[in-house]
Amino acid sequence: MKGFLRRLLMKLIAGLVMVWVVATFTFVLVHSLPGNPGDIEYDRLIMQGTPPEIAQAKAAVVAGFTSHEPLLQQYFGYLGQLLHGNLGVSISYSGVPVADVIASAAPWTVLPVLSGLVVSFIIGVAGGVIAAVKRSTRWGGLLTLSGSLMAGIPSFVLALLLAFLFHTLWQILPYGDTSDVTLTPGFNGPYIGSVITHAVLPVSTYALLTYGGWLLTMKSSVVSVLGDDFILAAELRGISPVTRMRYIARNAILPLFTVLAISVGYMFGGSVLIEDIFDYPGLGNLLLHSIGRRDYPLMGGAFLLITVAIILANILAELLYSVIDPRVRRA
Amino acid sequence: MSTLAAARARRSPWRVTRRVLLRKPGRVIGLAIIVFFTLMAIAGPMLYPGQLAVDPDNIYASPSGAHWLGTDFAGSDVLQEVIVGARYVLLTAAISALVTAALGTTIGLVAGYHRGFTDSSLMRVTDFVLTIPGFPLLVVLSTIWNFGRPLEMGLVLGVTGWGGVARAVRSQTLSLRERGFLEAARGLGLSNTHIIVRELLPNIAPYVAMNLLLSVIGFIGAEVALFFLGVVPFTSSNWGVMLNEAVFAGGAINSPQALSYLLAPLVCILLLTLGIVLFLDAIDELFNPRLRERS
Amino acid sequence: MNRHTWVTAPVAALAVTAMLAACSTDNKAADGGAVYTTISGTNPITAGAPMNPFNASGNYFLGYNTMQLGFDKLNPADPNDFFPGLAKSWTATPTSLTVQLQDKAKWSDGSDVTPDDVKTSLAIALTQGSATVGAGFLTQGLDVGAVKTVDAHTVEIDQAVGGKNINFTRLVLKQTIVPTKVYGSLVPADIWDTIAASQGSDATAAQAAIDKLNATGKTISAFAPQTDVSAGPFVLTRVNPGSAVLDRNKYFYDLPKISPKQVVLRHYSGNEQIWGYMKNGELDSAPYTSIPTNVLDEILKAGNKRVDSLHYVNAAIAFNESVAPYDKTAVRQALAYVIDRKAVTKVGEPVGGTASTHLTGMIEQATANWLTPDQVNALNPYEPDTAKAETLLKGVGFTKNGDQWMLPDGKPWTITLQTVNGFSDWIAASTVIANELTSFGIPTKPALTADFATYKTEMAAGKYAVGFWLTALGPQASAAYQRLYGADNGFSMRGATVAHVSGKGSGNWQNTPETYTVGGNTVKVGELTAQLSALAPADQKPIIQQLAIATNQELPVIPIWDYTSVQFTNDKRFTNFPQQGQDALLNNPPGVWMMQGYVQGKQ
Amino acid sequence: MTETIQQTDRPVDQPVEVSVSDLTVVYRTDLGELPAVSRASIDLVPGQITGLVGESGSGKSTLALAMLNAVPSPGRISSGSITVTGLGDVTKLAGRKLRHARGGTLGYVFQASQNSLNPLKTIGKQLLDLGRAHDVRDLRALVRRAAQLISEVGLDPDRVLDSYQHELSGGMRQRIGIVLALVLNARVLILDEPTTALDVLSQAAVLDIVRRVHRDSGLTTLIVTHDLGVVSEIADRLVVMYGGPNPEEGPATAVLHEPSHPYTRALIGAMARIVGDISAARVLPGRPPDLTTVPRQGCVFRDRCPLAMPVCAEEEPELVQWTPGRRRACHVEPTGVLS
Amino acid sequence: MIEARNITRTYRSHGAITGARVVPALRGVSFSLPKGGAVSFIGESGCGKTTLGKILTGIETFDGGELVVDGVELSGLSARRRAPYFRRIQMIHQDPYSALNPTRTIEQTLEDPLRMRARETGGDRKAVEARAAELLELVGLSPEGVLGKYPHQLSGGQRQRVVIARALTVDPEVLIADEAVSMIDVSMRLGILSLLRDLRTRLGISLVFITHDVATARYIGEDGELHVIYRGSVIESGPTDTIIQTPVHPYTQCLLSAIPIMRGLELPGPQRLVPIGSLDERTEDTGCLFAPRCPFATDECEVAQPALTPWDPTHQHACLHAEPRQVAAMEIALSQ
Repeated sequence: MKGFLRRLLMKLIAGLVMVWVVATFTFVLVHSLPGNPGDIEYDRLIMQGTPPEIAQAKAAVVAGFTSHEPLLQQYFGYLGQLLHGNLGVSISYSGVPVADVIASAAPWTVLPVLSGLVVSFIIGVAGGVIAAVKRSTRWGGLLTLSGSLMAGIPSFVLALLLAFLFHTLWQILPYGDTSDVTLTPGFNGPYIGSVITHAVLPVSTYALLTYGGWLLTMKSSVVSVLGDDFILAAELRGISPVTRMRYIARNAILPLFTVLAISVGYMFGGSVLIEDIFDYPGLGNLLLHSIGRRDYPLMGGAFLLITVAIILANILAELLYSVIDPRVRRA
Repeated sequence: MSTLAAARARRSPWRVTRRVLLRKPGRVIGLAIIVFFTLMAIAGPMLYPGQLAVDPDNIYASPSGAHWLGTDFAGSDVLQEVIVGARYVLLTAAISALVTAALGTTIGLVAGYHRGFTDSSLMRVTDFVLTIPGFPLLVVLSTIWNFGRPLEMGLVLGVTGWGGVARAVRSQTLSLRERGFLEAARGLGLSNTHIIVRELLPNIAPYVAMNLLLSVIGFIGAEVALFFLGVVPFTSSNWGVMLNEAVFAGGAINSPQALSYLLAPLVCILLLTLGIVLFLDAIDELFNPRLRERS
Repeated sequence: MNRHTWVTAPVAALAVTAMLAACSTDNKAADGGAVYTTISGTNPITAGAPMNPFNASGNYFLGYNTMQLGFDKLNPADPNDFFPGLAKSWTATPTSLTVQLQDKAKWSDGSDVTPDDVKTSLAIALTQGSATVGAGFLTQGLDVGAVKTVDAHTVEIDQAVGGKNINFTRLVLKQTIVPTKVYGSLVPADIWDTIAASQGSDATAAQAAIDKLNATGKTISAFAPQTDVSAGPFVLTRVNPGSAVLDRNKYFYDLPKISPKQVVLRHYSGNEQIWGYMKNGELDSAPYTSIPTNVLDEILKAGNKRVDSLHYVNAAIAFNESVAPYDKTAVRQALAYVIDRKAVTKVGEPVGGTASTHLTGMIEQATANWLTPDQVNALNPYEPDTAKAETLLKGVGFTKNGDQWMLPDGKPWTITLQTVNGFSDWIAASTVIANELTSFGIPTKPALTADFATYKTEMAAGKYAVGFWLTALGPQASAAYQRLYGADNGFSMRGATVAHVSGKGSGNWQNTPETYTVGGNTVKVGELTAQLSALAPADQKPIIQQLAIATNQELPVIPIWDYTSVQFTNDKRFTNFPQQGQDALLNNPPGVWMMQGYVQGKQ
Repeated sequence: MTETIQQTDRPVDQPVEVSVSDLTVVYRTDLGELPAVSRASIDLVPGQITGLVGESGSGKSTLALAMLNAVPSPGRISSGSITVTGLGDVTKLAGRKLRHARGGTLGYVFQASQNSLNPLKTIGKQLLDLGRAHDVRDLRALVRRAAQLISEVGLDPDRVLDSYQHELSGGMRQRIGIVLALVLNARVLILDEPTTALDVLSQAAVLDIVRRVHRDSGLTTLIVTHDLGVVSEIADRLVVMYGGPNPEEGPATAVLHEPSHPYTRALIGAMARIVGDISAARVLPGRPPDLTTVPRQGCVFRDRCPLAMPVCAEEEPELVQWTPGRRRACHVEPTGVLS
Repeated sequence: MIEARNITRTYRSHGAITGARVVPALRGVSFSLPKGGAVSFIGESGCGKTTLGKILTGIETFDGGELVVDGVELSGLSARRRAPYFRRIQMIHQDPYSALNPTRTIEQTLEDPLRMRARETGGDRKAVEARAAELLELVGLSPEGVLGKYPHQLSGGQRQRVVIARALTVDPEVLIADEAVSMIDVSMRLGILSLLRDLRTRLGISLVFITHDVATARYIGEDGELHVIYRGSVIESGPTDTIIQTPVHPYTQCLLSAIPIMRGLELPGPQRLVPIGSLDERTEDTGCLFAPRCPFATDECEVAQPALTPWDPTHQHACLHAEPRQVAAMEIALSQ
């Protein structure tokens, strides 16, 4: 237990260092963007048909939220705020704290991503086991091929295909939006049902995106465990097939925790495209919004949060690993 | 001495390749698809030099004899556009794959071979590259630098995408490092360059090749996605631009008229992915002499 | 127990709970009646943004829950022509405006709308960037000096000392009126002293005051009210990620006219979603979106009715005249002859665009309004005519080498036509223009800038020689000519005189000459344009005519198409929509239609 | 022959616990099905330790697995039978019956002692899995029995049952392997290369344990190894395998003292020993045959045989008894081999 | 040729709980290897004998003691200056499967170091090819049959011969064989061993033979020295035959007792000895290291670690209760 905590602490410190590096990187990145939020706001309003004088006044307010301090001062200010868990205030949201904006968007990314991950994990792992056990048959081959293909297909191609097939062609699933607008949000059946049906396409996209990774990793892992002597030994001791399958699954699943971390990162990265296509008001969309409006603090915050999610996923994966693997746990 | 082993030793690499390829029909299909698109990328722009003809009176025409895949928003032929657009997509993917291979292999090899401080500092950099979410980074970068041209796009994708290869190469190098033949080579006094280039590299080549083909798929996805999202300005039409136009300007999701314009590039990407995936199987066996011999 | 189940079960439970928690838990449903579904053309729903009209991403909806004293009819002849809003009527003097509030004007909590609310609102307006203007050439400041309560329903708004702004009435009427009880606490008690100081002659004190106002403005725009208190026909009940729901305000002053029980404004992130809604017949009306013809067919098939109205914007090709050969009038004219504007429009804006015919720098409708028929007939329409273009080019020393035009210095002439990423109509149009110019013998390549922010920055830095540009902004001719002969062309108002700058960093990227010679007369475009903004419409006419004719001859820009506002209405659930021709109404959101007695539920 | 050597031959009427007869196991390869074991016949006698010796590729491990009807894919038993007292023909068993036979009647100790245990479970939990798989009602009794066995093999039961595989040394793991094979009261113990991965002290300890439990529990034991030394240390009978069929079998001491087959003799001659004349050791030429190189016709050993005759290339020698309790398959006369 | 004095090597393992743990792998090992001579080290796995091999070939460093090669003390030299000395000492690995690069043919494997050698001595391409063939013949392989092949096409014995040939490319003076035959098929082992013996007699190459199998050590270096290592220190050393016939240290006696008896050919030694328990690294280092397992241990064994003391002029041991015992097997005379 002491070793576990110690390891956890080390991981967290390494994670914090990474957060600092990423925060600095983000800061530099974001401040090298051309254009300023005031101009953008002005042109946005003009294109909406707002009269120039009103547009100019409004743009001036937005521009008022931009900092004109020297970069280095801004950087230390930013780091200081970060230490207090403060991500600054948004420009395009006229001074609303970035943390609040992100907090309202995060569930729409985190939950579909997690649900997708859980679904793909179950299907992918099960598929991987089948593909490994039946690897010399046609079905096993096809299953493996499906995994490779899914792992290869670009996320937006998948999203578009799903949208086209299920929405445009067969018209069985809604596309865009998070729920049916006519329903009142809350703990009521129709609304929850609506949220779920609206989540089907994005969640399926997330799920299909990582399905291949799980399947391929699980397959190769199961194949290698199947070749492990202790499985044959268990068979020769007359251990029942179900127990043997549990032995295989538990041993084979270990390497998947590295994939888990990668998947989370990949999915959060992919959320930009998927949320754009399915019009989900999550972090990816927020990032695009902030880039379009040159909302530096928001952009930095969203980017940082996505990165922190990846770092956390990495830490979590390693911890899970050490919980499951006694060789690490008792080391 | 087994006569069988001797017979195998006499086989030329070409015959081995052919044998490996022909073992599963999928591999041949995969190779055919890759060759097909490569030819398209090389010859496409020559087939249709200059700008594609526009025809304001024939916008979003349905597939017909004159236009096999219909026309786009300006009345240009979709088939021609797909063919011309292939070069950009493949050239960029090839460049980024090269950059990734060079960077990833070098960094992974050096880190794994030298260990110690070199290793840990290189691996911190690699961790960083792997942690930064790739696609959002590209989106942000695209507003700073208009990397629309193939070389630039390839460089950007390659420079942000080498982490996975470096890590794979490093772990492979670390495990090879413990193998007797490397200790022997060092014991014989062979130079580090010799050891890395002659002894390590050939053993790592299969991993690099596999990773590379996989990353090519990823790169195609990423570049097309950037155009699809419309964050990268383009100098000429390509598959991503077509998708963007089809969805956001052509209403292909809502109107069947622009459908062929949407599906043409989509199907191309799918086919190419399928081709590479099918072919990967053969690469694995080709580069791995033991796998080849076993069956 | 299977290993997977214990992992998944909590996660799934967590997912559902958190997804629900992420949404508002308000359970109040509409109490029957028809629901009016539409989208807000100016405010897509922004999840997480406050219900605050002063927030740049705020969820506020003009004409529904957000009220003004009046609603602009966009009448080019009379800028002060407004539909009544919270103001039942008003009388203007050159220095003040007296507003009679609606008798029954009430907030959605049942309290009266008072002159004090107007006073608070105008004070807030002055913190929202308005106070910093005045330095700007283009904008006429909302220079409110004092707000006086005359009686419970009458309020007098005075201009600052010495102010004689002809747009004063219109600016005041357009301000958003918010309740003092919600926003009052954010406004410092001494705000009017600060306002007075900001308008004073002491420059240091004025600047300090302006800084103070800006600080207040920032607090206000970041403010997130708990609930919506509206004086409009609707009040915002909740904002979902995908929609905003507004219920009828039972205290609205003209309640009988409001037919829908509820308005649902749907979210969108791109045009294609709005098309989707319309194609499914989900919207009762939809404001203007750019639409391709194939989608238009689908939308009409779904039972939507197309209603066109004027849109005061034009898409044009602009030049940087400091770059040869675009400094030559003949060159620009030649290009105008080569570009087939009708063909370009057909590809670029097949539905929402009308090819420009008279090239005056204003939209066609405005040209017809301001110019006499004779003058209109005398304008050069630049019908596509490559022969004329060739003559013009040869006249200024261009030569043709085979298929390729050579510059007077003998080098080949090529054009990079700059457009902006994401502006699909410009991009589509640029491919056609490039095709036309290339086949004429000027190899042309469209080039894209990453986004509009960069485009503006780079254009102002003089990086593009030829590029797309929006012109003819707003119904007033002054705004249209400000776009051509204003800050982008180096002209700025310094007190009463007009100054002109050029060169790097000056913001002047058009670099036209300061004067044109038209029919032997010298036309000082910058000065004339500056005069427009201070003149009553009737007095503007001769100046506009001069500018129009000069622009038609010199072509600082080549207008390609006028945008048309193509709106859709659907009478499945509601009838009595404004019809084609009712531009004044159509230019306002459906909430204003309803206030004027339009839009009735079907029985 | 000298009198110092005990003749521990099996009387004809002695009962047989396991009888492998005419067993052929084939592997499917690109070149068709190739035999890994061809027409092998071995009898295991209760109370005896039988040693099965052969080089890699001789098919000895395949034979051991076949006794549990567990030939791994792509191999299969193509003909022959393996009859075990109380179970019948193992090759005909399937499903639950087969599973209960494995571990129940037939205890198997795995080749790679390092890896025969699930790395993620404690030994105790694996013991319980084993008990449940065999429908043991009284799991407490099973644990008691295991604890007793663990003490018998010289380990601390409390510590071992609570340990993971990685916390035990190679020798300890192999002893656990033996315990798990015997805990369900198996009558037949099959040890496949039980000491290959162990160093000399652990090997001695494990062999000692095998000898002891074999005697104490009255087992029928088969020990499969490539190391002649291991066999000669503990086996009562010796079966030599080479490229499929076995060239020679008989009482261990007799076979070692007086090998009747050129292969056995060469194998003994190629041993480095700590006594005797070093210069008498003789290198065995050639390399052991594998699936693809094993000759289809004639004597399998003829390419490496110093005594090969023309007939060896044409006719496969039959396995015949030449003296009571000893069988051999060779065209050369037994006396010719020793001289 | 090689003179090792008091070589020590300590590893630091980074335990998560206890922090760094110091694990001594070698605790002062001394020996000398004359030109053309043979030295064997025997011991259980984990006793430090592999570390010793790696130190002797320069793959591992040592942290105490002196290593003298050809009269030059190496620990004072820079890595670059040390290299030529270490090149005279070549290692034959335990695992012939991993000791050869699977992607290179035997020809390439042999010619790389030969070419490097040729650059130094001025040989040409022909000489390199000729030498490669010569070396293969020397190790008993036919060049035509082997040169063009990849390692996976060869048997374990053939590979090990190639490994030996590769070591010979740089004309070494010493070969270190670390369990060189333990992974090779029984019938092929003797071939490799006799090849190594041959190299000693024909080329005058010295041998360091590291094994847990006393019999192979005897075959290779009957006339050489035998050192028995227990947990990093030599506890008995002397002429190979002497140690086998009259071991005086209980551990050596245990090792010899553990060798299986070839019944029918041999009789067990009358005083076979079995150690108590198994090797446990975690026991305290005070006193005799073998004491916890020693059947003859007394209280005084727990106090101090006995030093290596002579039994007779050629034979040394580190035990307070040294006593010769007849533990090795005895041969039965064949009756013919």
